[in-house]
Amino acid sequence: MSPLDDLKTAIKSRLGELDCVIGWEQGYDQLHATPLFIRSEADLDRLVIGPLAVHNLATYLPGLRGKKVGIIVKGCDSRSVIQLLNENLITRDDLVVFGLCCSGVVSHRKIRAALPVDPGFVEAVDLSTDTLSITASGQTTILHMADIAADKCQICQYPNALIADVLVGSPQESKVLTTLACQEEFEAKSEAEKFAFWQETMSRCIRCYACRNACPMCVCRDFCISTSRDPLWLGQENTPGENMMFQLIHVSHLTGRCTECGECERACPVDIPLLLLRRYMNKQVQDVFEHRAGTALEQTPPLLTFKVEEEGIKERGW
Amino acid sequence: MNMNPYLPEMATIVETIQETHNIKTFRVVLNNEERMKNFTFRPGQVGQLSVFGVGESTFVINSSPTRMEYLQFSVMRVGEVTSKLHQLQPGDHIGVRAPLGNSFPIEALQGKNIVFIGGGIGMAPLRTLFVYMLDNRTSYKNITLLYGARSPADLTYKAELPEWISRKDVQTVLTIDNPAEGWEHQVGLIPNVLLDIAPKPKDTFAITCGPPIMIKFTLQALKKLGFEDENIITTLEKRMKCGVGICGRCNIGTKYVCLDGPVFTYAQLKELPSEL
Amino acid sequence: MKYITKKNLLRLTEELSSVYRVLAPVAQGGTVTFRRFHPGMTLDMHSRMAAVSAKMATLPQTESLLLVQRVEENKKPELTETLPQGKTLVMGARPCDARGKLLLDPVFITEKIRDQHFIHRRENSIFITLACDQPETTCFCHSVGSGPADTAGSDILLTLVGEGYVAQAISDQGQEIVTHSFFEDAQDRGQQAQAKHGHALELMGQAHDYSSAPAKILERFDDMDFWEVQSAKCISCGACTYMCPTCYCFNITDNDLGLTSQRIRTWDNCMSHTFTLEASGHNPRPTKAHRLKNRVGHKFSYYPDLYGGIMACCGCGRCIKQCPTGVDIRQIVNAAQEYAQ
Amino acid sequence: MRIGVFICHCGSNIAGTVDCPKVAAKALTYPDVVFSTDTMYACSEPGQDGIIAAVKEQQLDGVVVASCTPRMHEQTFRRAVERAGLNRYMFEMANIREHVSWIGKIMEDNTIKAQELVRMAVEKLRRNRPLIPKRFETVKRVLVIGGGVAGIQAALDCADGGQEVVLIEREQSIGGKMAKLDKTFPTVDCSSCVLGPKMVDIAQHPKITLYACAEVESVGGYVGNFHITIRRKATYVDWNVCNGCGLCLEKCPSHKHPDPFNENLCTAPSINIPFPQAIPKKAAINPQSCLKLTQGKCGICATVCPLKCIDYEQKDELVDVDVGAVIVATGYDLFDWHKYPQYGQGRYPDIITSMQYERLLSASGPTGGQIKRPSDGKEPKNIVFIQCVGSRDRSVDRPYCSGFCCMYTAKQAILTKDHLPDSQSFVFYMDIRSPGKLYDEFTRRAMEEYGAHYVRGRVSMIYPQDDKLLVRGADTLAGTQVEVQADLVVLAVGAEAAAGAAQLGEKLRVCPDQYGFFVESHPKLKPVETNTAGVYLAGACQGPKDIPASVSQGSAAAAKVLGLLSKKELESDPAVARVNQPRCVGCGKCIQTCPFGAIKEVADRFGNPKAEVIDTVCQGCGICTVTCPQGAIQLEHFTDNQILAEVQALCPPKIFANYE
Amino acid sequence: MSPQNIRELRIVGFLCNWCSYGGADTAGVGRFVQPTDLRIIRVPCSGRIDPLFIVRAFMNGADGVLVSGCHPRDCHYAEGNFYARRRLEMLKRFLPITGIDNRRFEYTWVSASEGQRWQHVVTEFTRGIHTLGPAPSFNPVSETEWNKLAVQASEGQGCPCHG
Repeated sequence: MSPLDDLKTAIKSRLGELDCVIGWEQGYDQLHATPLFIRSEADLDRLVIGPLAVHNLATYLPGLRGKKVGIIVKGCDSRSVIQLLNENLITRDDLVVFGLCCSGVVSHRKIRAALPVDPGFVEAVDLSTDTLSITASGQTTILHMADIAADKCQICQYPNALIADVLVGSPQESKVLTTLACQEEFEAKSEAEKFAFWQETMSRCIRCYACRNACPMCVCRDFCISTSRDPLWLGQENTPGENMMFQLIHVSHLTGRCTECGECERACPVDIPLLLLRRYMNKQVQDVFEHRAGTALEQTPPLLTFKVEEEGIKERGW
Repeated sequence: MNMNPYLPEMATIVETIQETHNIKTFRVVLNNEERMKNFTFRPGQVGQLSVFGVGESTFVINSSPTRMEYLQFSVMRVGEVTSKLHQLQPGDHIGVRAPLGNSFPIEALQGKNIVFIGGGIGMAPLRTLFVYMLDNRTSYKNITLLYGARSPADLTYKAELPEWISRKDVQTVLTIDNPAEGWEHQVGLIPNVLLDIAPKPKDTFAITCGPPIMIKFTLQALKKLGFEDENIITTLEKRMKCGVGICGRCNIGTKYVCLDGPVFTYAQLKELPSEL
Repeated sequence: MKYITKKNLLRLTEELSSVYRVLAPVAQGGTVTFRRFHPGMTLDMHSRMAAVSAKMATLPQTESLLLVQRVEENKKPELTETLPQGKTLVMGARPCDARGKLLLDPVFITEKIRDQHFIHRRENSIFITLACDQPETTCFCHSVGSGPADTAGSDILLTLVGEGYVAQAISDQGQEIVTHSFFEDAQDRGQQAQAKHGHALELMGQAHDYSSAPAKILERFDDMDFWEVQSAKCISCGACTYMCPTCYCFNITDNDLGLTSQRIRTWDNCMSHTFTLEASGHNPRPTKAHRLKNRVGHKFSYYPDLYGGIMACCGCGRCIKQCPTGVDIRQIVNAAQEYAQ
Repeated sequence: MRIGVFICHCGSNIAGTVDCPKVAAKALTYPDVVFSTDTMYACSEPGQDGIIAAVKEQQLDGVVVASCTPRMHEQTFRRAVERAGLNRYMFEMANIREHVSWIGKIMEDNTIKAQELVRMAVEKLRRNRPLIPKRFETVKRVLVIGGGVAGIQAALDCADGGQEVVLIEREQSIGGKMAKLDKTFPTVDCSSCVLGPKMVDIAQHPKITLYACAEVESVGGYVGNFHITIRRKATYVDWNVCNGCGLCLEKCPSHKHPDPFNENLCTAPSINIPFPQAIPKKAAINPQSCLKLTQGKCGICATVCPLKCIDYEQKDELVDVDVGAVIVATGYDLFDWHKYPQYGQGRYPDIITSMQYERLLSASGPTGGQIKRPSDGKEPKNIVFIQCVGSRDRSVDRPYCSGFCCMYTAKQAILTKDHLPDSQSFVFYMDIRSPGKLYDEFTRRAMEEYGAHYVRGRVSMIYPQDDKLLVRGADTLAGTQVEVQADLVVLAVGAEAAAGAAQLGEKLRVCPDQYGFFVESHPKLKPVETNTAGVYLAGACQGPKDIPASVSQGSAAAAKVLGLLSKKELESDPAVARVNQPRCVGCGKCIQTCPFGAIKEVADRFGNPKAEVIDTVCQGCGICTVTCPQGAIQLEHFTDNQILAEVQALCPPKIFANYE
Repeated sequence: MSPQNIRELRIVGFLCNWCSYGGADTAGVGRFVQPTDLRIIRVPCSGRIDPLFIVRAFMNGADGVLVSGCHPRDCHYAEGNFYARRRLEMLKRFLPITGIDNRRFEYTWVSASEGQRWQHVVTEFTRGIHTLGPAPSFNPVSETEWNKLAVQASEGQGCPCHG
């Protein structure tokens, strides 16, 4: 039996006790998946998994608090689930986790860059183990999974769900721990270059808050301080400065909590590389506190605790 | 109106009255004397008051078009704008965008019996029509005012109540929810007192405004008394921004409260989708 | 019919940018958006439909409504109306952008209310539109009364033929522009353009009939179960509304800068909880199901009810394509239309 | 809103380098400011009256005073605006003295800075709202920590004032340093005769509970309602039964442990009562030296005890008490002179400290009041006193004056002459500091009547010569080198912060200063208060003090406590955190970070978890406000919007007429 | 707001009430002359200082931000500065990726008695900020700069991962 069949069997056996199980189905074209809320066995037929099932479904969990739900998670998504549990934002007893052993998902941006025409014109998609063949505007292009895998997958440390009531598929190996070339390249730029980069990048931000709402850790959602008047942190005017301020609020609130699932960047309709900020902050958290969010139950986010003597912090003398 | 609909007129607060612990009444005049002299509105219309740097909020003009020395607004302190408004004093400047919205059908009401049923701050929109009718008393038949609040301290327009009560040409009934020392009027919830008064539905319009729960039971009481849906009139409140039917907040289906309201008959409300 | 080469179109755009505030599709960081064009920039008319529509030409994301300055001597606040200035030209809009613009007219310009800011922009903007060669999987403009070569709302319609464009002047202002020496006679390229238009429409296939949508959606109004299922995967962000050429809901906020304060109008997002949140804490649209109902209802029921059956949608498909979770408004309307008890 | 601004000249303190009228004129252009003036002394009575008058005449609903630091006069002005009928939180201060006029030299810059600070205060005030304190009851009981003379005095005064007192003492007996002294200056009366009756009063007072051998384990709660846990250390003797007969002391075979009460000049039995007048007079076993406890054999004391109160199995015991106020009187330690190489670092037994010398002088001391030098028990003839050992010396990080060494050295010189009429005292000193009642007369008597030879200068070297010590130093008055052949050298060691003060300070949230002494709330106006409400200081824990000063401060602290507890209810500071419940998502992050346990989880009417602040427990630090990502918990008077308004006043955003 | 003195840069200080604000007072009482650029915002505790206040100051054009609290272990509220240390350290480390020079931000500990230390800190920090000069504004301040930005953007000297 394929992992998908295993998964369907597992879900079928638990569906009765659950309000719904969150998975994926094919979206508006063959290239795109979309979240699927499985409420009946008929819905279950539409379930898909695989490299096109990009969404981190943990995003939905805080909103479903109080209901008993099932969720299908990839390795990276499972970190979000753990982090939400650690922060007391969801209840373990109300949750059934169907874990996947994931071999990576695609980056739609990379696909777009790799195709000769816009993927909006897609006509057919053929998926094999390590290639994706896409026909668009009559031209067929064969893409290698390694070239179009999401950045996070290229350095994935947790391909297998870290928390699962049911784990399907055969466990995958972690990638060698490394940093992304583009991240390094960006960090190596001068301060002035980075400043200019964010200025111009934030000038195309439309503050739609897709990054925020797609983020599984952004649980304030309806009461985000970016749209409130009390407290009034952010003006509604769409200037690069206020847009950047919003991103800095986002990063600040995610310090030590970000599981680097990349949903913010994926959700951004104008392709702002938000993960440059997130990854950098996560690296600092890792360096100072040796903390990686959502990798173990019972972790305390580093900003919610302290040590009298901080080994990781060097006091600057005056 | 061929002018910028978002441009408030500058106005000056001439008097404030602390009605209850969280309701304050403001009397304002437009700074432009000419405009003030020519200003007209119909009972039930609303105005947007601006505290610059804070924002705008919508309030019914609760003075009567028959008395145009000032425009009167009563403000309950609930949010940012109303809190700032409460800090203002006579002499302070605010912006006014008025009149906005529809109004009570004063022509259709002529020659009818009128029952006003107001609860708490819901007295504000009734006051404008009530005073208007007092000033045009001969055009209307019997007028009854039933006004209730949680306690005597929660009654607004206390300065005017004695006059209203003493007038022979209107029946004024006051009620509070629970007995209080020195209270000489009715005690009981508004819908119950309404059933006691039992106004006759024939040729009578009921005009009601108040908190949602009171409205709900008042409507039931009116139905019990035999009032037609078309003869029950109420006013709605919604969050508004533009006040001119564009910004997309206050609509219930196709109806924009700021434009098509705030005055609706119960019959009209029943037609609307239930999104209050 | 006129013809202009790609190279000349860029030169024309550069020239126009000294007279107009030109908005043009520009590639940046892997995406294409409409941005203010300055000489030295390159146009990206074709690689893909701009992620954000050209709505900002007539309804910018942020605009100043008024400034209030306190005069030092008497502290009286003095109002300054900040009406827009100058003219705008949109280069490389798509027919859906141009049509979207038209759909705002009956809202902002009525007998009673005339939105001066909108009117100024509306009267001082020119749309040079590019006809679409081929529909994307998310396009459905032909189902809402438009099409890949719709001229409605455009001043000039460009059609890519060879290494240039056939330019069809629609309005007088368009006519004036095509008299520029960069334009040559189209000759038989005119027919080629026509053929392309027909082909593009053909590729779109059967149009969907939305005529029953207004009534059917209203029927579902109180069926919250329906809307909860439809909105389950929505994450309540504003991508769809901000991308949409026809979404016009806005917010008005004051910025307190001490002696000066500014009242600004910004795009707002009806999918956000705070949109209808009242000061008392009451919210008439408390859940995303309520809000999605209003959004879909507005486009496919309330608006057509108010304005003669026209859907408040231009079928550009941006909301589908850019939705982080792939919410498909076509599916939702279909579901309401096909709803069986 | 109508704001009035008052710019204080503070005489020339501010006006000297700030153009106050200009600042006042500028303030009139700020939003909501309707009245602005400059004033000579805002804090003076006419100054305050001017503020009150302006509030009334101008119908102000907020006041900004630009003057000195709010740490000085915020309370003063808050009371003034309260008298004018405003809420005390509708007031802001701009610090244009300490932060402007006193640190900047250029008038123009200072004036601009003052204007901006006023602007900032105005913007903050515009977002203030009236806050009403909540009332709560107090526990009518006082904890006094430390049973030295200051603690004894404080305890007795509190008890006499009608409050219950719990007095805890780390050592086996109360009495502190004073109990070890022979005589006191300047009256030369017997120390234990003065102190003894007070100690007895402690033991007998019906309102005082004494725990000796006890320390503070933990502190919870807040002013009026502290929860204290006391650790009573095991004494291995049941003190409820022991009557202090002393039989066990006599029979104890283990006598080798140095006697700390006698400054280690002699040894003490392993079961001991430190001195005859000890309160409580109970025996206790030293677990370090007791043979039974260290080696498991012996047990003689248990056999001989007629009351059978020895209990080798005794454990530390924790006692919980609730108190309304705490007086800290933990005293001081003596400087460890071994840090100085020139005094031999312990190689020469005849170099002793002044406290050891006290014990030699004392009739109840190891020598029965005979001055005998430690090396050979001979009576010394030439005695050298060296002052400022560990005082006024940067090289050992003790730049302060310990205050009492000059006086006790004079006293010891006088007593020496009394004990040994043939002796000669030499005193090496830096300056004589004797600014107390009858103090200077006393030092003069030592020199003039008792013939003590005072040498102004420091000792550079001491080395042995035969059975004597050669003391070499400078006489800076004569400008010569001096050498004295001494039989005994007495070092007048200074005072330093008591060991363990830092740990206690952490528990009580009382800050130590750079030398480890506890910091008072204000050096002049609040000398016994601390920055933690309900915690007071008495005696040398706040800084070196002699006996009269310690006793005064003990009484002063007691008076403060009596004043505090005389009120039936206390008001809680309303500047505490407040939860905006609809915004709260119930994640509990604030609960996790609150250092005071002041936030609890409650359910709203839909059963959703929400945070709620316990007003009286909240101390107003604001950690929670920063923790809460949705800004649902705001520290009143320091809300995000208030601080952001200040930031914005300093860094005004640019206005765009056009955003396209 | 008054036109900004050319000789001065905009430096914002966040000081806890109990230690550092007192230290600054002590420096004043001691007449320890300091540069006048710094404007101090008083907060109850360094634990009240949201790193976002500092970010906000920078986004609004501050040239430097200095935070000071009680020395570790000396917090009036027992733990506030321990939390502050973590938060502020993360901000300090994070700033470089945003292109804001993190030498413009410092946090330190000054007690109420350390007037001289405060003078030293202020003097050194101010000197440092003057060396760095005025901070660039995130929002373009003129039409020309907006234009430059747009052209720059279209040239796509963008992110390495996205071309």
